[in-house]
Amino acid sequence: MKKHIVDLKIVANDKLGDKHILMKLTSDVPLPEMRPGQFVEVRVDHSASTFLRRPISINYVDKEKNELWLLIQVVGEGTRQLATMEVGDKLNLVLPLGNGFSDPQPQQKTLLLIGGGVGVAPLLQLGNYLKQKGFQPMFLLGARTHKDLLLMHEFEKVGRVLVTTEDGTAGEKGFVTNHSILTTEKIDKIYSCGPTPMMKAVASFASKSGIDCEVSLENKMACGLGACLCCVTETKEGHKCVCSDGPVFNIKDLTWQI
Amino acid sequence: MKKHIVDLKIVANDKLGDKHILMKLTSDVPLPEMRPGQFVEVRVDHSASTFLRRPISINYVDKEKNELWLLIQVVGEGTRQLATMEVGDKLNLVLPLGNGFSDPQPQQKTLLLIGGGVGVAPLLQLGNYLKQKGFQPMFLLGARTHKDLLLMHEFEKVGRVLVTTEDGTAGEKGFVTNHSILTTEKIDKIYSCGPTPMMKAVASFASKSGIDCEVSLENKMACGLGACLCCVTETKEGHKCVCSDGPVFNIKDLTWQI
Amino acid sequence: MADLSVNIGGLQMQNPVMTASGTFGYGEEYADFMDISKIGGIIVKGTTLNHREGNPYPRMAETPSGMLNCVGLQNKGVDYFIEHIYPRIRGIKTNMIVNVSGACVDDYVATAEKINALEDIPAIELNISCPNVKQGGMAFGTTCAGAESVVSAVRKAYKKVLIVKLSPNVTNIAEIAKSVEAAGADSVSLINTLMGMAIDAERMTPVLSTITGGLSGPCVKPVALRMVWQVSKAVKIPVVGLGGIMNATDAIEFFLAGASAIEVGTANFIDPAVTMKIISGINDYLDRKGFKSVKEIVGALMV
Amino acid sequence: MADLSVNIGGLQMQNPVMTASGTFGYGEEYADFMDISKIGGIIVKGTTLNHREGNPYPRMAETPSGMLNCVGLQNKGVDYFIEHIYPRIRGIKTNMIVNVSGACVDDYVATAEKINALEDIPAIELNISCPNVKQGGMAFGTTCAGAESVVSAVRKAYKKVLIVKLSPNVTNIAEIAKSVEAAGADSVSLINTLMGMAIDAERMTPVLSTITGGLSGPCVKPVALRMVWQVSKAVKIPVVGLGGIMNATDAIEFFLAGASAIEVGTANFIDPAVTMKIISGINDYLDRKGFKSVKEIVGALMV
Repeated sequence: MKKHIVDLKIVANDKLGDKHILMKLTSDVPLPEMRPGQFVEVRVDHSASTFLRRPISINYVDKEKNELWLLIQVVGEGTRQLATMEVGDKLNLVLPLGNGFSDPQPQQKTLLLIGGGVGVAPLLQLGNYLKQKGFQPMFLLGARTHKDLLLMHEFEKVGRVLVTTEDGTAGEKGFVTNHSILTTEKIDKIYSCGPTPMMKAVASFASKSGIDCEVSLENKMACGLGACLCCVTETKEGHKCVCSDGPVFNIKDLTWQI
Repeated sequence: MKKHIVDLKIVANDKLGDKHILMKLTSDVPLPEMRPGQFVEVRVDHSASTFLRRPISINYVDKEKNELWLLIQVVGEGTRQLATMEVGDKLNLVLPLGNGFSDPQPQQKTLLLIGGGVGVAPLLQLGNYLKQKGFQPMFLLGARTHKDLLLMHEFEKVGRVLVTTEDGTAGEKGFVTNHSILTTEKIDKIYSCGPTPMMKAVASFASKSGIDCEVSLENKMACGLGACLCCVTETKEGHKCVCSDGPVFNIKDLTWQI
Repeated sequence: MADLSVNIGGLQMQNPVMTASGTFGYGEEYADFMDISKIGGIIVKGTTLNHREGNPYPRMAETPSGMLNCVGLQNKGVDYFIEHIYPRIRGIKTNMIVNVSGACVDDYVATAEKINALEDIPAIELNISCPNVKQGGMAFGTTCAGAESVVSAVRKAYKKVLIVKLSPNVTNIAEIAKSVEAAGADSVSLINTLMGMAIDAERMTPVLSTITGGLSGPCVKPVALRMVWQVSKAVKIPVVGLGGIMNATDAIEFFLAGASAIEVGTANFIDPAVTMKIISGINDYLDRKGFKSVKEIVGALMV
Repeated sequence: MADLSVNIGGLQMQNPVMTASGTFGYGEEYADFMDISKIGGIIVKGTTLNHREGNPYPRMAETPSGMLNCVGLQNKGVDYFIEHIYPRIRGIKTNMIVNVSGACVDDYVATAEKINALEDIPAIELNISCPNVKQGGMAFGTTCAGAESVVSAVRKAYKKVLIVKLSPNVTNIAEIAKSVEAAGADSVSLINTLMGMAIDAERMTPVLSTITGGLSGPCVKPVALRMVWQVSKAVKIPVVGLGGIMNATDAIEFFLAGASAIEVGTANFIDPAVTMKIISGINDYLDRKGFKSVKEIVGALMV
């Protein structure tokens, strides 16, 4: 998919709770094709301590409104600066980057999209994509507490949403891997994005149950294009770039001890 | 005079033409005492390429409104960033810095304040100060063209204002040192601030005419406190710091070839 | 339109802007953003005799106005390059230059010999300054004797344009440059990365898997300019300058300091098309100042 | 409230935060902003045997995340210091340390001898690394023999705490540090400034009157951390770390790398009261992490 350097206009930049923002961007020309699971590299201006671009996964692409949504966790000065940007401001992005999630096989009917924290971001775009392809994606979203659940209303528009919270304030109490769905239903494919410990637990369950499973990794990146080789992860074929060979990997290609 | 580190609130940040801004700042507590000719060191936030503070001369202090005025020429990224600041934003300053202009001797009746470009800034504060002291300060302001004359209405409130423009679009045509006032009136003391070539021409006239003359210098500074010795100028007593021994020097102490 | 062409020790270039090894992949990664054949030269990533997996993750740390890396010359080896990569990139209509690294003199020589046989590779950049490999690398670049030994050996085996990339982690880079010149190099490029370190105070650990790494970006530009200035006065061969060049003004500073050409590295990460802007910006500067050729401003600093 | 006290080769300090020579004047310049006696140590500006006018203006250039300077040890000489400045500052209730520089060994020795007689000056920092003077300065700091010669000579003449400030412009700073330790230094401080250069592309001239100058600020922190890490493993005497420390987190990184104390330099220009924030920030970190003393995190980097 052809990569572009674009200046997009901010049409919304809303705080979700105190740790996240949902930024919606548009352009006068149609946005380029983007696959679910791909990401963008954002240039952060006016931040003295932010030198490199920030990789942000694509949360949703609204074709009708020609909007790109970015769900961003505010962690450092770079993302804090992004949180201060206003409607009408321009944001410079390189996109689309990475491989994205792969389509399910025709026989893979029951698809479970497991997300945790800000890792739920790419699953919204993926869910919409799968739905358009005629699948019925199911979401399993985990959080520490109900307040930390992000964009629930958006996920509910797309498919069935299951929830776990560590404190039991929403859905089933515990981690995503404790959810009853994993034992009550036969799952054909799992797509997962979230904290590494969560994804490893999911991967462990999937491999033990013989379920096809893709995970979206997040490593510190420089170029985002597979040129600098900074963001590598261990695979059975050696070091691979998370930015260009990933961010999505099938767990059978990784060397995780699970 | 005690120095302070203060966060001041912007109450106005107006563009004057396309190259200058007039920023008005205030505080919940009374502003510290500041002498005319002193300056402040401004911390520029959200500018990736601005590392050091920027020295800005004190344009005016409005005691009633508890306002500090800064007349700033927009030259680099630092001052460009200052130009984008909005009413209500906070600006961090170290102030007051430097020695300031000295009071005239009682017998010095005719005082001429000669400014050029953004160098007119400290002369407004000086003129007001002298007026309060019972003197009748006269301003001689030079610019390339009438559009470049700054804060004329403010100067006119304080005293008689003479003008020269290089293109003759306002006042007498030519440089400040060509103005007829210098030959028609007996001047007792000259205070000057502006481009170095202008100040040297003024100093040359003053020394030839035996007129007491103070100039306000502008060198690149780091600390602004006389600690780093970066901003020195040649004096008859060797290198002196423009930030702490100046910025105001009597021309008899300088080693200018005039 | 000024004349931007330069000649680096026999290597003719349409313009003096190259991309630094390890920051531009094999060029293809950036082909979506511009016509990469418009770049004066593309120095592809560090190539060694044998396959190298490089260092473990994390390999990168962001620092004030720069970054540290410890990739450690990950590459599939020169034979793989010749068989699989060279055929893909040989058609790119500009100077495709291979950066060559090794753990010992024989490795350098063997690798250079193999690349000497590739007709569409007009030059190599000999990396005697990689701070991220245990053996070799920087070891050769930090003593005159070490530099001389590897460069003269490679010189015998390699018949085309030989550019030697110098380490800034030395007391006297001009002396090293002179040894390299005496050993037969056609040009020197500098600076490679400054050896640095980043620490995570919260986790009380180094950020990089190898503890130390190589510093690049605008933060090193003042050191790079100083070294280009020192080296260009010490040697007669052309100097290729790099170190924190982000825009045309930075590039011009390196020409004035004595560089005959420049390399753009870390800047490619922030703006993938920055080389095009730098090339046009250099032309604008020359036109505005009334220079007919970029050669006129090489070492033209008025002191 | 953690124990912030440290002992640097016999110099007892209430906390490990000092101000770097040439960035804090004689302390008085900053007295309006804080109680400067709360600083662990104040290293006053470089003092030489005779009066020095220093270098011409311009002496400073802003660079990405840092600055270059070429002040060139402007000072009125040690006798003037003893007669006019010492009486003013001797009463400041913290460690007042004099930074000593010279053009030859005899100058260093003569200056150190005079300061040895000042009862309220408990230590000197021997500057063998100034990049901005023609003779001496860095020349002594870039070879083991040069460093050894000046330090052993001064050691004979100076009986109190002798801290030696090292140059980063060397191939192997650990070797220099070992020579300095062998010559009898009580501590080493590092890094002094990196030699750099800035150019005005429009005017086609160097920005600094001396063409090259010393680079400081956050841009050099990765290099400084790396060198503190290397030196602290090579010597037994305590290491004082400096180089781009802007806040408490930076300071803690230096402790973890092996520094027993730190110096704050360029940061004083951006926030004149930054030392107070750094001291309290170090305490907050230690309390939060459950350390009783700052000594517990010196060299505590987990690798």
